[in-house]
Amino acid sequence: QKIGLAMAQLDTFLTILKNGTLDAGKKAGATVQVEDAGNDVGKQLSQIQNLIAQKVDAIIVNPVDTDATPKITKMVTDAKIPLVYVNRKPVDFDKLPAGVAFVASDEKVSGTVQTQEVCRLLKGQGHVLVLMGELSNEAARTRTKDIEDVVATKACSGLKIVDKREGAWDRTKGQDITTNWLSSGVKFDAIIANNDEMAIGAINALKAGKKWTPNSIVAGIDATPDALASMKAGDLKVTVFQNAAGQGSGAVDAALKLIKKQPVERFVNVPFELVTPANLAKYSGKN
Amino acid sequence: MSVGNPSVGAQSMTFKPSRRKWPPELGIFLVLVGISLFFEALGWWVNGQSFLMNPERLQIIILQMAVIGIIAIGVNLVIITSGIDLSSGSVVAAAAVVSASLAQVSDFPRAVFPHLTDLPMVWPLLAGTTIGLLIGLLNGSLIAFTMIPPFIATLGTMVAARGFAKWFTGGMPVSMLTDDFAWIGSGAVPVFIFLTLAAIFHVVLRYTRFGKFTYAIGANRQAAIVSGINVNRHLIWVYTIAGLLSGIAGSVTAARAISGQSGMGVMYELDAIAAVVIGGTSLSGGIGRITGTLIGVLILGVMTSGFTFIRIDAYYQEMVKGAIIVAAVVADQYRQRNRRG
Amino acid sequence: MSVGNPSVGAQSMTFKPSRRKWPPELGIFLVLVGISLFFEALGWWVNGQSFLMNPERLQIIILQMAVIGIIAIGVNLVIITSGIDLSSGSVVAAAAVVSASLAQVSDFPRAVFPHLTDLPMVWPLLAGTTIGLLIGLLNGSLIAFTMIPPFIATLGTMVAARGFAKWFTGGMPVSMLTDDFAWIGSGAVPVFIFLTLAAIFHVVLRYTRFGKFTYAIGANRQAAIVSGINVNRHLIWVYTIAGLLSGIAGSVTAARAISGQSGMGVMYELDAIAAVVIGGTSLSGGIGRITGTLIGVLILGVMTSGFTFIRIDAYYQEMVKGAIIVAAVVADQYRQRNRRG
Amino acid sequence: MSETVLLEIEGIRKAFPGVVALDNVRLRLRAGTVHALMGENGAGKSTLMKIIAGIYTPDQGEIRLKGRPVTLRGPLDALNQGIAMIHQELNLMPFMTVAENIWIRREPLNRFGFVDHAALRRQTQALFDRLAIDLDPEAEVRSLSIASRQMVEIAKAVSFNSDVLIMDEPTSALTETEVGHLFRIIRQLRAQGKGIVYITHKMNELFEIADEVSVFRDGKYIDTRRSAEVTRDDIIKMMVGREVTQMFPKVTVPIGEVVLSVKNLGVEGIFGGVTFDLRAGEILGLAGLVGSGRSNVAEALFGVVPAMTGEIRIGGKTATIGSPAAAMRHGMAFLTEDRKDSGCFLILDILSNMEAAVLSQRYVKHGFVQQGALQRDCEAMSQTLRVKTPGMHEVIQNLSGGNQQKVLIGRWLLTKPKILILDEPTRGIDVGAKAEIHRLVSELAGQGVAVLMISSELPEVLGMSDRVMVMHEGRMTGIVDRAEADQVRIMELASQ
Ligand SMILES: Nc1ncnc2c1ncn2[C@@H]1O[C@H](COP(=O)(O)OP(=O)(O)OP(=O)(O)O)[C@@H](O)[C@H]1O
Ligand SMILES: Nc1ncnc2c1ncn2[C@@H]1O[C@H](COP(=O)(O)OP(=O)(O)OP(=O)(O)O)[C@@H](O)[C@H]1O
Ligand SMILES: [Mg+2]
Ligand SMILES: [Mg+2]
Repeated sequence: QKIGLAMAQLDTFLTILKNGTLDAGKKAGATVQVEDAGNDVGKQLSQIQNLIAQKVDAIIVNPVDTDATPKITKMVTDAKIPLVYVNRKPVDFDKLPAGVAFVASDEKVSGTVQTQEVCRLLKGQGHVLVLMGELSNEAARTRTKDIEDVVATKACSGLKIVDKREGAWDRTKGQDITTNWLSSGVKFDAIIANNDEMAIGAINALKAGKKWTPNSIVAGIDATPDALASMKAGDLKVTVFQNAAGQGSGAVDAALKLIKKQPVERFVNVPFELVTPANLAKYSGKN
Repeated sequence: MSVGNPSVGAQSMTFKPSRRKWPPELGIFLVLVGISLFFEALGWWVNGQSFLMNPERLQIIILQMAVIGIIAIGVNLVIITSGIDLSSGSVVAAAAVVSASLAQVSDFPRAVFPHLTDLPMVWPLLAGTTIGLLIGLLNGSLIAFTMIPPFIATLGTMVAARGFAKWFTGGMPVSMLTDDFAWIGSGAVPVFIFLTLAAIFHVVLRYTRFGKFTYAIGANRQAAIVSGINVNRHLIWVYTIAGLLSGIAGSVTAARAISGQSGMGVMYELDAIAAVVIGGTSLSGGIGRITGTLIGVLILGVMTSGFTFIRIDAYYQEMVKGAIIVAAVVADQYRQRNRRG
Repeated sequence: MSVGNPSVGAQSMTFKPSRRKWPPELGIFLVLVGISLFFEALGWWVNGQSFLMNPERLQIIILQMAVIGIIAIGVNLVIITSGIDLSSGSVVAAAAVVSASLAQVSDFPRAVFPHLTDLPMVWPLLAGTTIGLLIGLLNGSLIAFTMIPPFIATLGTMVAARGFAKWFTGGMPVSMLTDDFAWIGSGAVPVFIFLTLAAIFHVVLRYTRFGKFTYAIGANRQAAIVSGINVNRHLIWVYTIAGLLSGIAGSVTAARAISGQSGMGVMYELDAIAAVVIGGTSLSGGIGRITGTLIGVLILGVMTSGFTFIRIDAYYQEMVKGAIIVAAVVADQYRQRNRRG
Repeated sequence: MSETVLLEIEGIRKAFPGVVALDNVRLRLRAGTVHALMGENGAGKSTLMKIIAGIYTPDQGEIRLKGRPVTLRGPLDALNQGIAMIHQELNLMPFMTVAENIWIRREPLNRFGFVDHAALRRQTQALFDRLAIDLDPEAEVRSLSIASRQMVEIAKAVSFNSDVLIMDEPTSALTETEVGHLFRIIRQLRAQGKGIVYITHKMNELFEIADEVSVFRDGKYIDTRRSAEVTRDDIIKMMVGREVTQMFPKVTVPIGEVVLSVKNLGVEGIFGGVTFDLRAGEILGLAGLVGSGRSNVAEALFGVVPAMTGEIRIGGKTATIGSPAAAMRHGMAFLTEDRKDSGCFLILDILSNMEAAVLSQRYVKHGFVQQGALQRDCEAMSQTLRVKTPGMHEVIQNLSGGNQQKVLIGRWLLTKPKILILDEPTRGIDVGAKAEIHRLVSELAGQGVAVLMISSELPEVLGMSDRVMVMHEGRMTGIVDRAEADQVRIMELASQ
């Protein structure tokens, strides 16, 4: 079988997801053709159209824009090709026709468990800074919103968000923003980043600025190998494991079933898991 | 053969319209044909099927580039005046979010303008176009009146327009658009818009005074001024048109995706400039035609489809793409030099 | 336009620079001072503290721009020859991943080259620099020998080098780097590297034949050719140097982040070009100095730090940034015209 | 005259697409002589010189330097073999200083390998002293007038100290003072045994400085003579293949109403106090030394650099001229002196160059250009002006200098102006065509066009003008009637 995989982009996390897909494909004896849209909606639409013209047997889409999915759904189902969304929740999730599935973790969870853990570490009291992902990106918005929601809960009402900056998922940007914070004399007790890369950048900056103490709290999301290593070294305090490889293989499984016209749940959940130094060992090598 | 006729001396002026003139686009057209045939051959070999003899693919080749193509028309004008427009991609984003915000359906609870929903297609389209026009006007005015280099003026509006789009949407996508509006981006409509605009500006450049002045300004700005051309006014027009076309491209993008987002159109300016330059327009101004730009756009489109077709790995794809862009222009250059002798 | 000197005798064609000569960077320096004072004033008002009287902040202002600065030095040379280099950002990525791959610690199980770990700092640095040099050499050779416009040549390598970085890493970050290597990116080391390179190339441009050739080629290529300058060879040198500096910048980026990633350096080329042009270098060539570029880099740095300092909303930030870039160049232009008039 | 032959050219052929620029030409340059090269515009003079200077490679033929056959692999090679050239078009780096321009690639270095700016300055000053050129070595070239730039080119070429020195129309931008200057330099060089190839369209220069003269016609070698043994008419006959009788066919025409009236015109710091009336049918010459501000007056009248003081009245009504477009609405036309910077659209074809100005007025309907009529009229204009070209779609860059000038004249004649301002109209134009242009200008005056003509060639000014206005250092020093005007009177006013 030929499966088309349309990725929104290939950052560290999505690369792991993509690799999971390729591995699962290989095991099942299917060829997987990868397209990278570089975060461009228009480009992704074109790539999907190219895949349809190619007459692949199934298409797995990691949508750049979850709001553009009705169009994708229509295009692909019109061509009578099975479709699986992965990682990002399509806006038309509730209306997905038969022959279309969604494999992901529930994004609402990630920022929430992350912030709850920070809140626990701070005992519900303190100033936090937020490093946001690319503002035009869904995950950045959801995760930031999660943080705000948790801070609004009673248990964590002692937390205060002092400043939010766009670090665009990027380690160096996270590093520079943190250094700028330090030099501006902003008082804070924790930095919550929308992903691990920015969190590691923040840790680098704290160390370079001689503001690092073993008790400094920096939290990320993704549990990338770098993040796990950092946690192992006692630096990163919180991250959230999103089973990228699991999502990838789940997507392939769903696609293969759909090709064979077997029933597939509309939503295949691959849960988020909180990672702290306490349960770190369980995750090393997984992503 | 000698020029002039010694027997009539100074009176001699020999016109030789007999000398066969090939259109300057011939070279790059051959490159396009070459690339297509390359994929055709590889297609049979790798896939056992034809690359070109597939109507769906032919349509997608243009369709996926229609938005870039619409931008490239305006960018071509700008580059012919020896300017540059870096703001196109950001204008696409600004126009996309604004037009989408006026094209939302009324049963969507989180509309940007809850009182302006279910509008007929013309309003959002007009709004997007107007945003583009205004940013273009700003570009043109900055360049004409403050004399700062176009690169800086449009770099500034590039950053600012992207910021505007983010601010306008608060980073959220503007979704749930009317079918009426979505029609602009459906089927072959974007291709139709692109080709119509291309035809119009082809005529404008070749047969109107506006076109002649555009070339003159690019060839020698000082000489254009002394020849009585109102260079400032003309430049404002050119940048405004470029902005307007990017605005249309933005509306089309929103209609295609059925959503307006501040992250749309990133780096489109580079693709558009690449298409224009591949198409034979000189970055130092004064030279360039829409037909060339059309071919440049097609080369980029064929390349994109071709890569998917022969299933080249995404990791190699960019390396090959870079090489092809360079090779295409080198081949064209080589042909032209040979012809010149 | 013209300023004659009516008091000189009939035969004289003397040009008397009696007028006090200010360095051309004065204008943009005043703009820098203006922006700084603006943040200073706003700082007292919003934050109740000084913006400038903070050694940490002064350091980060340069530190965060050191990488851009290193690139900008080479880009400045290129632009003085009236060329352009779009590949810098991608070269940063390519150099970052390659140098990182040779700087991994041995106790990391998934090293790219398991047999080449724990190497002393010089090898990865050399590798990164060499990658930059090679891409630069490719740029220069394409431009010199195939005569394609620099825009296209470096656009091609921009796409290809990014592809190379992705292919090399398979999209994964290259992490766990030695402390030895990380030192290059720690503390003020990047600033030191930047300022040293700036000083070297300041001298090169002003006091060596190489520098004179660079200006000559940009000011009038034809004149340079008839003066017997080997323009092709010189251009190859200039692009190679630009690549090499981007390579160094890539190694520094990897060392700062203690990781090499294929997504590094995106759009750095634009920041570098912006710094160079803000610093007074003309995109049409022949004019520009390193001191100006330094100021251009500082303006961008002050802006970034200033925004965080006065905590301007992230959503407005870009709109303001775009406006400031344009205003800075307009202010400089205005001052220069006034002086001339 | 020495018998050592420095340079020998034999059977050179060079073809460009559609044009054979040189066909089997030869040339023989002796040491210690000035060898003039004459020929109509487009005869192939510059092409041959560029071949000798290593810029073009010939299709056929042989170059022998001091008897030894050489292949020149580029300008540097030619310079190293002792051949230097002053090009017809200026080739300077505008943003660099005079000294840097002259010594580029040969800058004096100190022991650390850095450019020694003090020595560079000294060395330039020494060169200027030797050549008696009064220019500041530290001045930026872009601040110099064209004439000064030409002197820089001359100094640069001399500084190579080469055996063969080629000068392609070095005096086309110079007035008599500098020409005299240049000739002193040339005589010095000749005395040192150098060989000089000298291209000019000015006959009197030929007899003043040249020892031998070779004539080309249409890319073919015609003959070489000792200049002492030929007359002006012989040369012209060889050049054009027929007799050219009247050099300056001044026709007296009835002078009409005042068309243009200028009072106290000025631009602060550049020129001022310019007052004159220009009548229909009149040709007003404008004379002066280089840098006297003549071109500035023309630029102010045409709105290129609008005047700051004074008043311009056109047809009796006060006119505000803020831009060339405004000037054109008043029926003015202006041929600039610098055809490369403000004249030609070098990369565009002849047609585009010719039509640029007239399109703001005619040949346009609803924005569309009436291509057929326009092209017909442009072709007719090229015929009248005897532009030598393979066709109207030839890129103007490929024309010889004089032919480019003709196209630009055509551009302005097409606009049918009421007031025609000409700045050095016959610069670089051959004798035959020059007479033709003079005839055309006289004819226009006869039709009631008012002409203001700037020229550095006194004979031209005297021959053509009804009155001559003279300027000196930005001031008007007098207006002389045709009857009283002679060389002496004008030079007096010009250096007053
Ligand atoms: N690069 C070129 N491409 C095509 N044709 C050219 C080129 N250079 C010169 N020509 C043609 O060659 C012929 C000779 O030109 P050349 O410049 O040598 O004339 P010239 O004798 O120097 O004339 P002038 O007195 O006007 O300077 C002309 O017809 C010109 O159009
Ligand atoms: N671009 C310029 N920048 C500065 N000074 C200039 C410039 N152009 C001309 N000048 C100066 O202005 C003065 C008047 O120049 P202008 O060209 O009007 O004189 P002109 O009498 O026409 O002489 P020419 O024969 O050189 O054209 C000269 O002293 C000249 O050096
Ligand atoms: Mg010539
Ligand atoms: Mg003049």
